[in-house]
Amino acid sequence: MLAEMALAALLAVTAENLFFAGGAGLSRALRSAREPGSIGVSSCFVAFFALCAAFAGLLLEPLLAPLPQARLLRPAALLLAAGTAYLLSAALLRRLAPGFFRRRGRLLGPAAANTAVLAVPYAARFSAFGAAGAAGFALGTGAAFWLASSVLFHALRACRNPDSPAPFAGLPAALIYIGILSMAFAGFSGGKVFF
Amino acid sequence: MFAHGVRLEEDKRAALKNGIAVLPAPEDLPEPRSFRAPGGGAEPAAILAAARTAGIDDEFDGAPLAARLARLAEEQADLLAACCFDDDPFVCGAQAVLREDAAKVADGLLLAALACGAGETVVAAASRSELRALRGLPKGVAAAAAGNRYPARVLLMRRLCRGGKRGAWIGAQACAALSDAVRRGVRQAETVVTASGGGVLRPANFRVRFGTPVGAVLRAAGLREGVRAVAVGSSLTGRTVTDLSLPVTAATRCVLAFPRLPAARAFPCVRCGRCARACPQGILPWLVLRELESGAPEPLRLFHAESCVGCAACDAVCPSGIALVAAVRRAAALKEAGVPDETA
Amino acid sequence: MRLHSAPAPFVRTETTAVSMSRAAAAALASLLVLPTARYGPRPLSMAGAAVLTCLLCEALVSLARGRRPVVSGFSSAAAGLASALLLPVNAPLWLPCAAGAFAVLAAQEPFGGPGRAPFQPAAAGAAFAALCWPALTFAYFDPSQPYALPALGACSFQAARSPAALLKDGLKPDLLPLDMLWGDFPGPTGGTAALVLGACALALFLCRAAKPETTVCFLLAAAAVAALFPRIACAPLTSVKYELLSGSLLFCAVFLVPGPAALPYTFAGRCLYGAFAGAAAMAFRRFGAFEQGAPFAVLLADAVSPMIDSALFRLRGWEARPYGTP
Amino acid sequence: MERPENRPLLHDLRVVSRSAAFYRNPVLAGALALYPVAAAGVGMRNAAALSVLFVLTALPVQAALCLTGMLFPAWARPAAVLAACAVFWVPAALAAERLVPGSLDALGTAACLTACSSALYVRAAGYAPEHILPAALADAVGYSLGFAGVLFLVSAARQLWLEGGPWGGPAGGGAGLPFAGFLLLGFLAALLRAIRLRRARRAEKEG
Repeated sequence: MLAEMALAALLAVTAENLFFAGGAGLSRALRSAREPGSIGVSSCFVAFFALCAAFAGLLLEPLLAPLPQARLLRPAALLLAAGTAYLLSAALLRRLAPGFFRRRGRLLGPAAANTAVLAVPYAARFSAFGAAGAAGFALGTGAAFWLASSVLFHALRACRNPDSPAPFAGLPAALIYIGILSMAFAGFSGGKVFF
Repeated sequence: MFAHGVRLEEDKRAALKNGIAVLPAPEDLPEPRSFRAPGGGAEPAAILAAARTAGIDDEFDGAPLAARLARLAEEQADLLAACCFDDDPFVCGAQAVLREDAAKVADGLLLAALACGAGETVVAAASRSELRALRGLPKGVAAAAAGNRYPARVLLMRRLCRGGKRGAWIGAQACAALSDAVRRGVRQAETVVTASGGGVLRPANFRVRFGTPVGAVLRAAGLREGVRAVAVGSSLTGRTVTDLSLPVTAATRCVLAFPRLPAARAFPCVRCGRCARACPQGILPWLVLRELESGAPEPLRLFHAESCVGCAACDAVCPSGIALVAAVRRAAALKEAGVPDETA
Repeated sequence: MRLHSAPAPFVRTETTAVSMSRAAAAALASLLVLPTARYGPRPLSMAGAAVLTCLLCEALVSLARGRRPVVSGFSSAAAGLASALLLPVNAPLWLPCAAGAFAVLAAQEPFGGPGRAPFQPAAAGAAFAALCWPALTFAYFDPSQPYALPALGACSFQAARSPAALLKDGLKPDLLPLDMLWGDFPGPTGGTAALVLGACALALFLCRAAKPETTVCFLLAAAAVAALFPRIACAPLTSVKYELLSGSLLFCAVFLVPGPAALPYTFAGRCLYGAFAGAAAMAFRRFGAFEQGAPFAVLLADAVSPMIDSALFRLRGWEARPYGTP
Repeated sequence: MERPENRPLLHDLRVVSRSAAFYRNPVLAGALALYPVAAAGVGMRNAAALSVLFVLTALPVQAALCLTGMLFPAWARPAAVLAACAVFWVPAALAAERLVPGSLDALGTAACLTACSSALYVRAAGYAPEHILPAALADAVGYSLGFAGVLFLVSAARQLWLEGGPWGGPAGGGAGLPFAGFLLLGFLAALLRAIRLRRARRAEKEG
């Protein structure tokens, strides 16, 4: 079980990296990269909500699958589940660690929104793998988010140097940077993103 | 392999070959007046007064010698070293002065040591072979070879001051001038200037009266066609002059003519780390530059920038032609002004 | 006589950024000798087209930025040469041009030109060609069959499987050791002649145009992975031989990995970077979609390079926390 | 431009939506909603379906958050946004499927991820609750148009690239991969930045 979890986590960081191979969640990673102090906390939140989303997907799938409009209802149900998870975790944090929530609570919502609908591919991917695989993949996604944010933090610095052309300095160069890095990940998958 | 400093290709042989030539002073310059010499066995105060009256300036930084000796006396310097070598691929005035009259240099050094209370004196020559050729060093004056890595002045002083000694440099010409002032009551009115560089026909050392135009020194050495820049002071830390009628001073040291201008274009850092290896002060110029280029430099990350001695070894060695000394100086200024006061 | 003002210093050491990139370009050009002797002028025309494209792109970008269209050193020429040398000699002429143009226009100029690019431009160009036109990038002609490789036009040839492709399928390449050393087998134009590549590496290291530690660590890591996890049923040393001498691994070790653009600043960092890139190249070969993984691995290592720097700076206390942060 | 004195609100709304669509484009200037453009922005059908999906989710979500956002404490608003997205995504998806049949299958995860894309979340949670309904709607229209514009541009360029360009050159198989989307977005963002810089320079010169 542990091996299954580790393998799924490794896949999430490398060949099936959602951020660079797939391009999902990069908006959030870019924002996180602009605040290097919050990368760790954001990554933990992403891992937590990815875990919630994966388990929500696994739990809801048997209920949704028989319905005629399952593919329409699935994302909506998962968004509601993510909203509930957000409310519960935010309420808990406000009660147990009010100081922490005041400082870092604003990162909780985007993390929940970003990872909510990832449960759709998770559920499709890990229905065979089971809970351990889903958990491993969620944790791997947290690690991948940390990696992506850290890489982008340094990339943003490289993209704003004294020689860079004014129209490219900052975000445009960062997007090209992401594109080139995405090419490296595409070398693993040959361009086939798993979802 | 991991020694600090940088090895620069030297071009001094031609200038040193014929000793020091005397350049006739322009007719409009007044003759220097002499004064009453305190003579041998003078007290420290009398030596300082003689240095002041003679108007002796150190050739390496142009600072008045008397003031420096007084400061060293206050700081209780342990060691005084005569700099009889030139940290420069072209300049060799100090070396020529030592070759001409080592005894006078040593005498001046001893007088200076007496004036500032330094117990240890060292004559530092360019190389071991230079030391072997020395004659007439008095007892109590040690000798040291500078080595071939720039900036040898900084590196050698660190070696001499091992064990926590406080040491200081004094120029060879300043030593000789002090000896003349104390023994013969002669004011400092001339200096030895090296005329060299790719734009000069006959590189040579000239004894030049203060106030002589820089152009006269160059004409005496013969000027090639197509000279585009003339520099004084040093080929590493000096400055260019565009007016050749500027007068020679104690700190002129050299007049270098170059047929080509140094490359003005700088490339981005290639991360070779040569600047860090060249720096005698242990500064990491590439790290300072990186921090400055980040847009929001953090003063606490500008390590040791304030200890820069401005030797420009990093500039000389940088393959990208980046003005690192300027960057480090900027960082030092930022560091001095930029650390926010948390208690405020 | 008109004298000019200029800032000190007026003397500098011999090695300059231009001389370093010139040495790299010269070493890359020397790799064209063997293929030209073997297959005629086609390699020259491919390299020439790529170099011209790169120089043109750089000049155009200069114009667009309102500057004089100058070519900075030899970096763009080197990027063009490397892009061409990573492709098969029978590839259409526009392919190295496309790879070179991508290298300059996408991987180099938006970031401020050569020396500022966070990725090796040539690696980006090669990866771009591999992803967009894999069939053309990995189609090698069979030197033992009749072929026609005109200098400019389309080639006619019989395709052969390269040793790297055979290794990918778990098959052992049937090659003589001498052929492997001289590069007489299907593969990228400049990536096969191991002896010439070794000589180039030596020349670059001796004239201080490249750092040896990155290359050495890259090769050691790749060799260690090849020995520990061989892809074919053979002795570890045989696996190392085939892995290192097939495809573009050696080429990337000599020309792409030690390029100054994205290297870490410290010796330890460069060793780590090299080792990471070597291990990643082997991972790409084993798990990746293509037979060549080194250019992708170099891109990945380039992205990790600032993180290696940051970690080492923290270890050495050079990256103090900003003032006032907890 | 002359400001119509008697209809200041309409003018302001136009300014808001134009700014949100162009100068503060959510994708090119804000780096929001990158995934749908990079991963699924290939071909006109995909672009049309994604645009419909986005507009039809964004407008009601923004309106709902504008009307009810202040009823929730600030910390609970993200949950309200997620719930609103869940509710309004289903009819939007139905409409997209009706207008472009088969689009949901073709878009796959991109369609699901549009349900609560970062652009939508940021505007709905941050802008809508604190503005009046017309402003919130104008903002939603603006950024939806901005998203759709970029999406159509990128999709058209990639389609052209896939087919080998207008001159019938070699087909570039990589154009369908996310990296091509990011590269095109980078160059488009640079173009937008260049226009903004030129505009700023001109304004500086005039004023």
